[in-house]
Amino acid sequence: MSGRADALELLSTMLRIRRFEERCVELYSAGAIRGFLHLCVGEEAVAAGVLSALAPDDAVVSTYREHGHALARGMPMESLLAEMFGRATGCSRGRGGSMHLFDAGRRFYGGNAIVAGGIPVAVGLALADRLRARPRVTACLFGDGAVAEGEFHESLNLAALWHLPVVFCCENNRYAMGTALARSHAETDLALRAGSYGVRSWAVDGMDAVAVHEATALAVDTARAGGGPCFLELRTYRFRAHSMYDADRYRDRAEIEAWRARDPVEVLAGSLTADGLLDEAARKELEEAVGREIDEAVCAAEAAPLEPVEDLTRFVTTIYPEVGT
Amino acid sequence: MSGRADALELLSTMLRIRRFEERCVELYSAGAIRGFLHLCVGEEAVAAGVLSALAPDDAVVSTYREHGHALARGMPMESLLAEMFGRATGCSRGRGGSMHLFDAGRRFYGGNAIVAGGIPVAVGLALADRLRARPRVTACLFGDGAVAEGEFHESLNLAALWHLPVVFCCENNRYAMGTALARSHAETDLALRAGSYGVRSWAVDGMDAVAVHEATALAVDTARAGGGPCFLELRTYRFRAHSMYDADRYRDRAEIEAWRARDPVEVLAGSLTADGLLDEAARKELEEAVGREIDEAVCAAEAAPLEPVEDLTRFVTTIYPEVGT
Amino acid sequence: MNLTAEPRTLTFREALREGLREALAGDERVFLMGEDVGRYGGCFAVSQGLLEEFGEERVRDTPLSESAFVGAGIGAALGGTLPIVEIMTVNFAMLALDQIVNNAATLRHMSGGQLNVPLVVRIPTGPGRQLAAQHSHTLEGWFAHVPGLRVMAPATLEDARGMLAAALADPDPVLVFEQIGLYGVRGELAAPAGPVGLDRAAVRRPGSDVTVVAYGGTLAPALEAAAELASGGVSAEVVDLRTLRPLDTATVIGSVARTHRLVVVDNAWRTGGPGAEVVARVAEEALDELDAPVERIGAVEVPIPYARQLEEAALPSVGRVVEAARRAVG
Amino acid sequence: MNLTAEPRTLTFREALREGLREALAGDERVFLMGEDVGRYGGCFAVSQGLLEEFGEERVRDTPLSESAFVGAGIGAALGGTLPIVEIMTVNFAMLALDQIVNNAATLRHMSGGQLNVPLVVRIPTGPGRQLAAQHSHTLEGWFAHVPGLRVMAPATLEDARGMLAAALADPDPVLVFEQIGLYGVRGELAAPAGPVGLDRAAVRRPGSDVTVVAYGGTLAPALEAAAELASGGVSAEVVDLRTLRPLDTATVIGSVARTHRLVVVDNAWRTGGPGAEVVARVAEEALDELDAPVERIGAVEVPIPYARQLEEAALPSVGRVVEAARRAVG
Ligand SMILES: Cc1ncc(C[n+]2csc(CCOP(=O)(O)OP(=O)(O)O)c2C)c(N)n1
Ligand SMILES: Cc1ncc(C[n+]2csc(CCOP(=O)(O)OP(=O)(O)O)c2C)c(N)n1
Ligand SMILES: [Mg+2]
Ligand SMILES: [Mg+2]
Repeated sequence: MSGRADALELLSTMLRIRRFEERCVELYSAGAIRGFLHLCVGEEAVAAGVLSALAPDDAVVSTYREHGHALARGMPMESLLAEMFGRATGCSRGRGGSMHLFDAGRRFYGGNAIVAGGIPVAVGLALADRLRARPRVTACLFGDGAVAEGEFHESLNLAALWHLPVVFCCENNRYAMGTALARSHAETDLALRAGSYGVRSWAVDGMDAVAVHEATALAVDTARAGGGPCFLELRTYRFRAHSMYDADRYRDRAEIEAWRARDPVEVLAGSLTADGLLDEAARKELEEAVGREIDEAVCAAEAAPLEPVEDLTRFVTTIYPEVGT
Repeated sequence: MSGRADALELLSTMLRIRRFEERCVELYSAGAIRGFLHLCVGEEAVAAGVLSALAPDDAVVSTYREHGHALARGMPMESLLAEMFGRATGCSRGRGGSMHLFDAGRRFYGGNAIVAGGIPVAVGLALADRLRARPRVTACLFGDGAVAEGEFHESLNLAALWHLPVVFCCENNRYAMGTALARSHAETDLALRAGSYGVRSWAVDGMDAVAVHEATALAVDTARAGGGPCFLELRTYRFRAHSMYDADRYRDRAEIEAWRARDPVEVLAGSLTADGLLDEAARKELEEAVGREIDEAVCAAEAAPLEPVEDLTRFVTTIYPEVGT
Repeated sequence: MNLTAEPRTLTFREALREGLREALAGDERVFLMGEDVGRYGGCFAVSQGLLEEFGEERVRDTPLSESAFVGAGIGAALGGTLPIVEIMTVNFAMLALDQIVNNAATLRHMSGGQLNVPLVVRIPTGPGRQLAAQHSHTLEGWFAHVPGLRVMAPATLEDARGMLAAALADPDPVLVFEQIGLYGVRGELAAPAGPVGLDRAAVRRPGSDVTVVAYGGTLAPALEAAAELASGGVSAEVVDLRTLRPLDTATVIGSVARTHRLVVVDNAWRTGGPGAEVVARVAEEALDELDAPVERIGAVEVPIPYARQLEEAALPSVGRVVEAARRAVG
Repeated sequence: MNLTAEPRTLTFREALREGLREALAGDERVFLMGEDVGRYGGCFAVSQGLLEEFGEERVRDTPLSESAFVGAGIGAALGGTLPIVEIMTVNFAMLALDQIVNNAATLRHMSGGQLNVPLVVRIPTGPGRQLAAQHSHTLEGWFAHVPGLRVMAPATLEDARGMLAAALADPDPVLVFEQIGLYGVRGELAAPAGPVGLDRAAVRRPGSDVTVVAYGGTLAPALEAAAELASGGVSAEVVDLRTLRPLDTATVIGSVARTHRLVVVDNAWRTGGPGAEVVARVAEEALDELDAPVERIGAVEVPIPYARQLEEAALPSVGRVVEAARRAVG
């Protein structure tokens, strides 16, 4: 990852995510998106860097803050928006909403709204690969808050014990809702903590998409080659509140500003510009393409039919409607 | 702990436990004790060493393998036996049995049959002491198997984060039922694992009662003085099967024999003898005293009335029988 | 204490906060702990301002570790304090269920009466906000199954204000299920606002043709349905259970003995939901009073979907209660 | 395959083991995982010998981490294998409840039908062995509350032998509650022993005066009670539910329509136990068929105590079923 194309690709992915999230804010305010909405503005380098390091048949398990992961995995914007609008063309046919994006074809296994709840599932996906002797890797994304949950511990131990090809990707944005890292963890060096399971661990600048990509590629290669699970602590920051409900009273303005100065989109754009690989015109073109993509997706999603109420009880179980409950 | 009296006291405690457990086997075979029975034969140095290092108003949280802890805490043999016989004089009035010995007066908070289930409770007991500004310590005993559970992780983190006076005492007997340590844990150095929470940790020869006592005393002092939680890995072995139901097919005879050669009772007795502090007559006297104590306890427990069936619904809640369910 | 002489207007959230503040101010053994109850002010702003007022020792933010901090609440209760533990929402309560069922509910009994666990667990709950399957659970019925627990579900301002004091006065563990949808509801609170009794269900609206049993989040739709039914000439009596364990069967049966028809409304999936127990008790103890098949309204048997049109179709509604009552009246 | 031509004598445990062996032998995607299922041979010796036969990859001992290995089962099912996960006993199932309810039960729905979780979870259960409060739970009713799950409770050799194949054939998650008390029961198994249908409850003994509904651990006492009742001139029909979700209401109501009297027996605490649902369905759908108040027999509402005399008094018994049936018959 040093060629122009790849770094530009990362920039493009980040920009698509950034603008998408910004549009979601508007759509939420307009009442078109509802429920909980957790945005990843500020964390785009993680999404772009991690997902770009995976092969198409690797698996991804994510959280409720997963728009960026879904987009970086290649899910069409329209399928996300239609989902949040409750349409039949939504990736989860309107049943999941923002927190539960799925794409079986792209092996994107959600979208989990229980903190740490996806981690054991990721271990199981990797176990299946091992049992079926498939050289695939599972990337599992979760937050710093999740590291305090029992399921994190049980899963790290299990994956390490069984030497399973999981790449644990901790998006350490320093807060779990309103609770700062140091108020959640006795040991705030999360890579160190993970390392104590005998798992190879790296702390990575999560505002640097190229660094994230490179670290993830190394971890993925390690896991795929039979080196067992790896852990990446991706140090990042969310520029916005936890969710649309959050008044964000627990963070210093100065702290937010300091991190904003390291905006991953601008950092990469800046370095590409400095290297002569991006100029104003190209940037403008990129922005316009992203804007068009979003506009078209919004239109298409708005035009799609609502998921019909008659289908309410579809997709519960396969067999039991025979008898009914 | 180097005077004759204290070491002899440890020996006496261990012998009381050993002979008590042996009697329990007989009583179980005779059908007088029922349910699950987990014995601690081989692990007496842990019970004697840990409990002797606590002050009377410190608290203890234990497991289903807790006869030794209860006895070392000073609970009368009769109250244990009566409990296992289902008598009104049983420490838990027949409701708990072998796995749920309680003694509120001695701050012995059970007897918990859910692996790791007592660990958060111990953290809470310590929290109460902190909130009430009482210089007390809580000792929490659990097995090596428990370390894999999520509750262990959550509790270690919480205690360390809040700097609470808990002494975590891991009885590492190398097996969780039939599962050997290395098949449970990616990192088998449990003291190291615990240390990763920023908790002071020591690995201790759990077959040496004096060493256990001294390490525990140090940990208790540390915790009491405000040094936060401590973790002791007490390396021991159970000479008998996991429970009375266990056919013990998963361990090498040679391994068992090697550990039996380090019988904690005989190790301490031997060293006392070598130092001229114990002779054959004294040992015999000790054995006889213990035998008498057990005989008397069995007689008293057998003579006690059964807990009456009419009292079945006592001790459920205080208030709600008013309305009834 | 806050025994004002005049009725006041406030929200359900404020009533709960008053109860919390009074508890913290009135007894230094009381403390509050849970995820984001402090700095953040509580996920639903119920505990807003309490950290500033009572300090970090008594208003404790916890890491994300439901099992550990609920278990720590149990231990702290054993240790002579009076913990109020908040589980952010019921959806995460499953992670602490083992502690609640195997420790909180059993310790008094297993210790032969030596111990007791004066713990209060506050659990915000309630579907209907388009949060999808994992965040729309209604599980109070599970807890109401367990001897050793008391399970409360305030639906009025008075109960919101007063139940906490009653819960804290109970030497045994009490779970308080707070309806998230009610937090913003404003109303008048009669003075004085002391503790409230917990033992009895309450007839919130008297009627003679059909009994509608509800609680917590379904009381308001039940009352609305009753109003609608009245305009159609059907007189519905609405019973608010208030406490799910112990269940006040007598009040329910008293009402059914007057109306001879029963509709039970809760937000849980019908199969095995709390409504089943209400129906079962009436079928056991007052079968002869029933002049029509009983009706249960609950959620459709599907993981609650996100999309508004699907979610609405999945959950109980005023319309469904009205229809059921009309069917019952025949 | 093991389709012998002659009926054979074997234990419930052996029948289960045959089912497991056949599943492992018949499909390489199948594997078994749980605490001590391998070296130890299974806590109750059900999986004895399978490690030796199928090797460590397919018979996997797990660390003590119920949430992780059940969740891993879910992931492995998503990943194209057919995991059979054993939770050592139901008492530890609460630690995995979040995974079962929030992942296994919801993924098909939340993904709009893209995913499915072909997971089987075996859960030994049943009180009555003097194991005290924490080890005597009966919780299948909780799982039966949850859409997306199928909940089975074999009570006969045939079902023990055949239910697993049916469960594995189901593309959605299935929980199989195995009665520990039945493991040692020996009986005759008719040949051929293929998979069994799961959709229907079974009338295990026909009768005309009273319907006794039971399943799993209460089928045997129900049948004993029926025999005792017969000698007193009361003809009891015994219905074995077999599957708790989906519940075969039709068979229960069909029986009640013949007998007009209903007794439901399970091992759970009465309040909110599975029996409540059976009663509620009859009260909704067949109230007019009932000629006497329904009777529920469950555990007394107390954490199950250790002492034999207390435990016996706390649990359902043949005598209590007989009395209830006599009351119902009047
Ligand atoms: C088990 C559980 N507990 C609590 C919550 C409520 N909650 C949702 S997100 C969140 C914070 C999670 O923080 P972190 O893991 O750092 O992820 P981030 O939101 O920062 O991306 C909390 C407490 C939840 N969803 N699940
Ligand atoms: C949560 C839970 N899972 C499983 C069990 C069943 N079980 C009882 S003891 C035990 C082994 C525990 O091993 P360890 O913690 O090392 O303690 P030891 O028995 O060796 O003293 C198991 C699996 C249980 N009681 N609780
Ligand atoms: Mg975070
Ligand atoms: Mg052990």
